[in-house]
Amino acid sequence: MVTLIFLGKLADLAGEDTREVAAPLDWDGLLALCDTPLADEISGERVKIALDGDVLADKTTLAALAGSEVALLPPVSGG
Amino acid sequence: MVTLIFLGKLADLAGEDTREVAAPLDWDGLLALCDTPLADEISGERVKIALDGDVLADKTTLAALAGSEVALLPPVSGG
Amino acid sequence: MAISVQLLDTPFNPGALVGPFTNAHPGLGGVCTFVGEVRGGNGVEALELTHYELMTRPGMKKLASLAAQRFGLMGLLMVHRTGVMHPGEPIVLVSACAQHRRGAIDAVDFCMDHLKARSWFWKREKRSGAGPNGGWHWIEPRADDHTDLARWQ
Amino acid sequence: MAISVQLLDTPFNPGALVGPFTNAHPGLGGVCTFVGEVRGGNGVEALELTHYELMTRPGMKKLASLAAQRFGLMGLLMVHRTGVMHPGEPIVLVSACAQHRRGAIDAVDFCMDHLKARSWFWKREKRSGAGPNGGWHWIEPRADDHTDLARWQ
Repeated sequence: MVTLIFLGKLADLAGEDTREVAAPLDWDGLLALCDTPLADEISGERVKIALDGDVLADKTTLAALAGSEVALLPPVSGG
Repeated sequence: MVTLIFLGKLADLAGEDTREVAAPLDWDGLLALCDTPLADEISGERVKIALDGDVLADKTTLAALAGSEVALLPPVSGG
Repeated sequence: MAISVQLLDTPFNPGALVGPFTNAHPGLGGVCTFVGEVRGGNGVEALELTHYELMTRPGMKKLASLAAQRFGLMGLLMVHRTGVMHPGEPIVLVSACAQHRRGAIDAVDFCMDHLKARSWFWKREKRSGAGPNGGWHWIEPRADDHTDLARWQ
Repeated sequence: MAISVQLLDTPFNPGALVGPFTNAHPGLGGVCTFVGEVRGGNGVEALELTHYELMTRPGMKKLASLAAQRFGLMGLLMVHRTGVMHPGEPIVLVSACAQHRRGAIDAVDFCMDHLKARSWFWKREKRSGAGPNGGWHWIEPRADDHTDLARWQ
């Protein structure tokens, strides 16, 4: 399994903080798992993706294997 | 009388912190009251003079009347 | 050089942390401390900070090391709250000690700018009232935070 | 807006001043505090700060008002020691609170630069040892202090 972590307002959109999904998981697979508003948000340039704690330079190259954690990171809130 | 106040290292040179001198007191009168090393130091551009708490823009215009306080201010020490 | 990074989910007392931190660095020339608190006003009743443990703590440690090195610090203390807070409660504390004031003050400034614009925290506030103005709202990033950050590049 | 300026000839505890100062300003966004201490090392045994009462206190008050206005502060606390101090003792404390961090941090930076380069304090230190290296020595101004000051003009 791969663990998805939804941070900030993405958790509201997803309706949950985490979700376990089947491994392996790539970018198209991730979008296919999300309903339209969430997929649109994740596709936006302000959302970053981290694989096991490292931000991907290009999130469309996502390739998560079993046991890994994929975090969906909206812009941080600042002051 | 006029009160002279020697601050910082000028107090060491003067051998005292304050001195009461006859009023009125002008720039030449002040220099005449001081021995050579002290007069040289006071004449230097880094020493400022305050009359009753106000720094004189041009210390050679000093004109202190009876009851006033003349402070001799070497450069402040900083950090 | 002692670096301490703390993520806390309960209230903290800045004075109780800064005193021992200062005393632990004999020979210092200056200590600069910034404490940010939850602002009241505008009907704000509470603030919630969420974070991503796997990235937040390593990110803060990296920032602290970077600042300690860049500003030649003797010590750096960085504390951040998470969870639900109320107006007046401290959210963040950065305290830096150094031989000279410039390093201590600049380090605090640098750390705060980076914590605000670069750290993995998400903030929402609960506002009083009914309707769309009341309840919980996510806080969007401010342009100022990125301008502040650019000063260090 | 509360401004407090204190000239003290006995030791003070920064934490005991900053806690009540912070609590006196509910609704603040941030508090920045700098504390300068007598540095040890280089055989320094003591530091003596003399001042000129007639000018020092009014000068500090003027500086405090200027900073409060320039940086939109909610409160400013400025404390300076005079007399003989030993390594580790606080010499100066500036604490500023404001709605936003930028004002609080910049105000502390501004006040420290001006206190160092523009205030009516004279400093001498007592160094250990015999001969011309030991005993009391007046501290001359540092070029850095004037460079720091120029940033605000």
